[in-house]
Amino acid sequence: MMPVASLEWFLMIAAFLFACGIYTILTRKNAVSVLMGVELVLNSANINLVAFARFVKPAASLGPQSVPIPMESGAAAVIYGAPWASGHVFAAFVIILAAAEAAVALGIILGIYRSMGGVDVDEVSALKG
Amino acid sequence: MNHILSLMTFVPLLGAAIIIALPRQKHELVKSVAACAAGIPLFLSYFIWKGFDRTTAAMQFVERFDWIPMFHIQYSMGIDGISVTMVMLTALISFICIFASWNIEKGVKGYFALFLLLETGMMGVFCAMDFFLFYVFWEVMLLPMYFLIGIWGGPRKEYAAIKFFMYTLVGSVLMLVVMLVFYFNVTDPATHEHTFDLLVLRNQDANSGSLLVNSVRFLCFIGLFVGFAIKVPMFPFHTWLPDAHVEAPTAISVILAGILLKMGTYGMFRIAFPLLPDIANDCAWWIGLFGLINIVYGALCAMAQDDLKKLVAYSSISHMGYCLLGMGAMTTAGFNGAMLQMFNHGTITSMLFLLVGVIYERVHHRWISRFGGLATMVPVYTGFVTFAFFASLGLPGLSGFISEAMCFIGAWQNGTPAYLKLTILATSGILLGAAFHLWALQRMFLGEKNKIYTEQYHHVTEINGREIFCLVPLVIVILWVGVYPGPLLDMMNVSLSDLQAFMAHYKYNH
Amino acid sequence: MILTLAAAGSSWADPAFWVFLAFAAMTVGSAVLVAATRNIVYSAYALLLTFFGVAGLYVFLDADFIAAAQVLVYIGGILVLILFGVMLTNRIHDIHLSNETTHPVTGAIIAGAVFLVLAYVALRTDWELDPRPAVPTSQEIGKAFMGKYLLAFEAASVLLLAALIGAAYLARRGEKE
Amino acid sequence: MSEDHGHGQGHGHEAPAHGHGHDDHGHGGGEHRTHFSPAGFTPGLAVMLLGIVAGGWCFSAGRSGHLALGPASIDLNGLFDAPWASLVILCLPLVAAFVQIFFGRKLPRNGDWVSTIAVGAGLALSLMMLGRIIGIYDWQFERVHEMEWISLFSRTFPGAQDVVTFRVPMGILIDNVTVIMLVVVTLVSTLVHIYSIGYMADDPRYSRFFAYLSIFTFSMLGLVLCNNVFALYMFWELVGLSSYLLIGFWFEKKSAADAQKKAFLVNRVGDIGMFLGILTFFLMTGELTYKGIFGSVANGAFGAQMGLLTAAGVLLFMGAVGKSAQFPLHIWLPDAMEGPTPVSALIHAATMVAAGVYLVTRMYPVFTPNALIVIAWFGGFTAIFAATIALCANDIKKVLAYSTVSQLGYMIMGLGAGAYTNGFFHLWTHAFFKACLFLGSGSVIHAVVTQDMREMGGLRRKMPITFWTMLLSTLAIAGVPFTSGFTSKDGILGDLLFAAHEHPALWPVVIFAFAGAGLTAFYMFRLIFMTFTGEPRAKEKFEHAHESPWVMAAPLVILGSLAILSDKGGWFQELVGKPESAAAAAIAHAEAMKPGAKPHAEKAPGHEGDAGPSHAKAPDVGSGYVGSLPVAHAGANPYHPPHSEELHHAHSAAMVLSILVAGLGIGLSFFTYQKKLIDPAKIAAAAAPVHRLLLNKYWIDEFFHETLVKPALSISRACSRFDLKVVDGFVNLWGKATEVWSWIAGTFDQKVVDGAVNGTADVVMSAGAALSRFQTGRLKTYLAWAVAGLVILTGGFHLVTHWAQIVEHLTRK
Repeated sequence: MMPVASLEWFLMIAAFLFACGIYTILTRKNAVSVLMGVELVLNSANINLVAFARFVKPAASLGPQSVPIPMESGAAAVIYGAPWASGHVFAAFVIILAAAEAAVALGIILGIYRSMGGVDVDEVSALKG
Repeated sequence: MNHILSLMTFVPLLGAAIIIALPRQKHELVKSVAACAAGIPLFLSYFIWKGFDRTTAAMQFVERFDWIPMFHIQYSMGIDGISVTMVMLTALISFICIFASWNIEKGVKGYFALFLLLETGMMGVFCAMDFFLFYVFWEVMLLPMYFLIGIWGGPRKEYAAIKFFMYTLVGSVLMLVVMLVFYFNVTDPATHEHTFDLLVLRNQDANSGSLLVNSVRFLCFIGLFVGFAIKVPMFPFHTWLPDAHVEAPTAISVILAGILLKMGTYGMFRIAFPLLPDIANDCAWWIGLFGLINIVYGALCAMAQDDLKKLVAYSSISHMGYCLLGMGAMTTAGFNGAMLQMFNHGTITSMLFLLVGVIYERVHHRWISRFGGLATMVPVYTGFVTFAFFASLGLPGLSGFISEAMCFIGAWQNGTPAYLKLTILATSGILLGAAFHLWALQRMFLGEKNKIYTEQYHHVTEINGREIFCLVPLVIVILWVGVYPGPLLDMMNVSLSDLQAFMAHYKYNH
Repeated sequence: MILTLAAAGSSWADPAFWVFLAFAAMTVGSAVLVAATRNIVYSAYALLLTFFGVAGLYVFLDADFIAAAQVLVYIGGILVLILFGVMLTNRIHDIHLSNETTHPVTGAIIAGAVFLVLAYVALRTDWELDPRPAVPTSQEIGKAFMGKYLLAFEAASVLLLAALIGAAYLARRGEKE
Repeated sequence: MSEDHGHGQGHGHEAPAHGHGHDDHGHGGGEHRTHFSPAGFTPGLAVMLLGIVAGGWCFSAGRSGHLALGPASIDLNGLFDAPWASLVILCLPLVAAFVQIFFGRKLPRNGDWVSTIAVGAGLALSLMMLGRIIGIYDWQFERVHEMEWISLFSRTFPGAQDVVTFRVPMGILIDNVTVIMLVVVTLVSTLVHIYSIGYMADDPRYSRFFAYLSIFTFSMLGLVLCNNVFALYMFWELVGLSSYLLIGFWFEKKSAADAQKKAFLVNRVGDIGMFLGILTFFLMTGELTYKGIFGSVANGAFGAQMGLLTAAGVLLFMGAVGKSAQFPLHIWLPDAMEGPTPVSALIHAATMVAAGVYLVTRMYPVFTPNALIVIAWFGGFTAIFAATIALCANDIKKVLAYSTVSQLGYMIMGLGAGAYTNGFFHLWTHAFFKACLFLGSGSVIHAVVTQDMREMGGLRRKMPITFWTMLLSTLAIAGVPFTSGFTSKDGILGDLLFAAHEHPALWPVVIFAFAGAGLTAFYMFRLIFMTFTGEPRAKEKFEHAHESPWVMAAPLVILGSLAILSDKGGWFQELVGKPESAAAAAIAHAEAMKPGAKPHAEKAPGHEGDAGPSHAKAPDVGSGYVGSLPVAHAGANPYHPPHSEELHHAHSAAMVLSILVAGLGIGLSFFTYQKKLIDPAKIAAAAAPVHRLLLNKYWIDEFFHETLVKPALSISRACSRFDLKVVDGFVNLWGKATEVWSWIAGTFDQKVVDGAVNGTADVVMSAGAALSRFQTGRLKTYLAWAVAGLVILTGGFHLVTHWAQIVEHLTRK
């Protein structure tokens, strides 16, 4: 059945989320809120990916480039996903990475917190050139 | 005696070499060697006077052997009617100048060595028959002149020396360019190669390539003419002369006026006219016009000068104007007049400068307005100066008049109405010349003694023996040419009439 | 721009559309809250709402697997981590737990500019729409993971492992290096 | 039988009783004044008589044609057939000058006797020649001796036969005119030499004076003897030189120095005109000798250009205007009085100024009728003009100077009007009485040491000889009958009347002539009355005055007697005849060439009249100058033409008129100055402006000074400044330009090229520094710039691709 809202809606929402994320990162002094901003940005990216997977004609088929998987039947059976599936795959990857990234980021933040007593982003400028 | 020209040219060089070897303190020895080195060419010039064949226009005393075969450059020396008087004049004036510079103290060795080098350069220029050799000697002459003015000169000597050097250098650069144009566009009919030999460059059907294009020929002529006009000096290019004369020591300004000014007109006779006769004929009127400007402008400027040497410098500009007028007329009388005027101007102006030197050595200034009433104190000196001034203003019976009159007659014989107008205007030069000479004579010698500058009169002493020794030969020559110019004219007449015929031949067919 | 958006909407009469609008509003509103609130804890909770909103949108996009993953990973995992981060880095006595902002104006400008650019791109490009029927996506995703993106899949697993070890190492207490 | 008084040294062989008046205590170095006592019959008088006898003897020897030297008798024809005699006359003064200049001081009596003897010998020879030509009594007598001086040839094409293009023959022409001029020059010169012995006795540069006199005599003789125009010009200027030297003899005086310069320059102006005339003749005829020019002009060398021939003639006459001080160029003669009086007497009265007249006489054939009229006009106007100025001049020498200018005007006017013989005769007579007047005035000045007539008066008693001789001369110049002046002036006036008969244009000239004669009589007698008669105005000068010594008085006596006797015998008119006019022949040629030429040729003034010779004097063509062959050939005596009535009538009328006018002049002068009936001051006051005009000499000097001298000086200063500023300026500018250019090149090289190298380093450094500011270490800034970059890129890209629509979009609103 036809989706409820057209592609533009989703893209506009994603764009707004992205903007809020950017705003959060730029204006927040606390490292954690920066992290939140990052999460918002990632989410907006995901929306786009999925929205495109859903509405837009996929350019390339997941055809021959994929790796043939040897089946017991001796004949390499080649599994292809649906061409639009790449969008979802990407979204999935983004989610996986977000998780990993959040973990590491918080580790770092805690390290900073412990060493500097605070997590003000501006003070953390040891790498200044 | 077939190497007489080379001898005359290179004996002074040998003398210069000996002088350099002499110890520094022995001034007397240096001077005597210099005197001998300059005396020998004078002695040899007697043989030239004797041996010169006055009936042919061909080159005489010719010496010719290869110098740079690759470029077909030959060391060819020779003289004909045009250059014989100049060679003798150079020998005479140089010999006199050695004695005129007897009381030079600063750097005596350097002075005389450079002086003899200069004489070699001058002699070489007059004897060279090869364009390249002519150019080499032209440059050889230029260098010592720069140092002589630059080191032994007056207060503004550097400025004057550089100005002189720059002017002449520009001229020689132009000449160099034209020389190359001729070298590459003229094929010697005999050897079918390029050549620098003036006699070959002279015959017009040996020309080829760009030399046939009229505009190129015109540019070449302008290049040569300007190069030589700077030396004449002609009106727009003359400003180096007064400075060079004022700053040069006496003997050097005598050489400068006596001989170097003749290089310009000699160059025109020897190179500019024969090599490009048709263009020369076209520009004849212009040469005459510049001659007129020189005469009138020189005389007017002389009238306004307060420095005696500058006055004489401007008067020589006026005299060389007569040469140009005579040459522009393209007639035999005009050519002979111009040539004789060069010789006479040489002797008269040398005498004038020597006399200026005499008073300068005693009083160390040359301001005419500061003098006055010298006649009563130094009558003999006044006699010489009056003689020289009257010779310079062209009094008949002295040489100045003969050449001026012949220049006028030559210009008058030209006959074209345009040239007649020039000549009529040029006669005013006689009056202006008389005016400034007599006025200067009066301000310096006649009237009462100067009231303001009285202390100078203690130093004013009568002219001494050495100076008279320098002046007497000139007086004799001036009187002899004035009264009976026959022998001198016979020497130059054949070649000049041959040149005139050559020019007339190419007057109408390009 | 708004007009095209409205026109794109299939029909205002459809109740589902209104639900969609609600979810959209919730997402947008909470996103603004995350950015604007001064208190970090409030922004954390607003983040929670945003994630839920996004999950809803995924549903509207018939991306069931991703919606599920969103709820599990983002809300369950990442948000919890963030809350821990917030709690650990702010001493209780910081009553005001203020989270000052620096240069709010430049930030707003840049954000606005970005939004405009993205919106502009979104609206002006004519996407090649392909009205596909909505199908359950997990099988396709699984085939894609095992097919074309096998290498990426394995790399992701290695990455997670590394992250795990790193986070643990970073957060250890006690001996100072 | 006319006997001519000649004074001077016998021809060489006599005992050298030199220098008349040589008294016993000779003055060695001439330092102290010599005292000559005029007492009674002194040796001086004896020597004078001896001199006169010697002169007479030379003259008669010349007439008889052989010189009786004891047994041997020399045939005097040789005087003319060979050039040696005339060369001796010419070169003796030159040798004397040479000796004088170099050994003057060492000789006894400072060598004054050397030059005097030289000139005296010249005089003796001239007298012999005079006697000889009177013996021959042929008016066409002529001898030419020539040599090649300069000859240039040109070849039509290289190697061709040479064609002579410019040939200056130098030679001697002796004919009656020459001999007469020789006598005039040598006689006056000798007398002036003797006179100067006394006059210049105490001058420190005594010997130099005689040297200059000798130089002058040499050049004047050369001028008279030469046979070609080129040599004429040369001696012309040499005469100018010697006048320059003599005028400025006392050069300590600034006025003398100015006068000498002025004289030379004004002469030179005239000489330029003459030189152009010579060139024109040379151009058209290719000849320089007189005979050559006359021949080719007669043969139509000028073709149809009669205007050019007239112009050439007038140009030639310019030389005469300059030298003989005619109207515009007369300004130098009054100033020339700065020179010693003997100089004025010799040069500015008798000889040099006569050179102009000699030139017109010699070149008479080439003057076309128009040229002659111009000449007549010049002469006439000068005569009256100078006479008016002389009226109120108070300096005795100035009066005489202006009277000379006026008398020269007479001669020129006479020649111009066709009175060829009488014009030249006036020169002859004028030379003597004007020299006598000048020498007289010299002795007056010598006596009263002032030149201002107002301080003289009553000198008659003190200086009888001077008075009587000057009176005789004044009678002659005034034109009183039985004096030489009368004959010559009356002759001119007669011919003038006759010429005016045919040429109405000449009438004003006639009026000028007669008025001039009257004025001359008036001011000359004014001079006599003011100086000699009446009461002495300056007492102490009068006491001091005394008669001048014999050495000065003797020449006065001789000249005074000549003033009376020199015209007697009519031998002059016999010897000097008007030559055939080459110009008339040229006109005939021109007429013939013109299509449909009228047969009747235009007549030269007084040409057809019997004054001139009736038949042509055949000018031989071209070949005349071969070697030294005599070319003379006897012809009928020209002067006694068949008596035409009009000529006779004109002469008698002229005689009456001239006597009347002279009498009137003398009478008026007598009543104003002697009898003091008319007070000159009152008249002067009445005609104040005219008086002032005459006193200031018509302001001509000032006029020339303002219009010529001052502008010339200012132009020359302007030229010199122009030369320094502009031409030099340009060169220095060029020098400066190269200097600046080299500085620019230097700095450019240093700054830019080096700069480029250092520059890159600096740029990188500064860029680095600038960029480092970006790495604030803060994440936010990195993100912000990244996003900003995104926005700018997409915005820029969009702008570029949709530029047209945007513009259109914007403009549409």
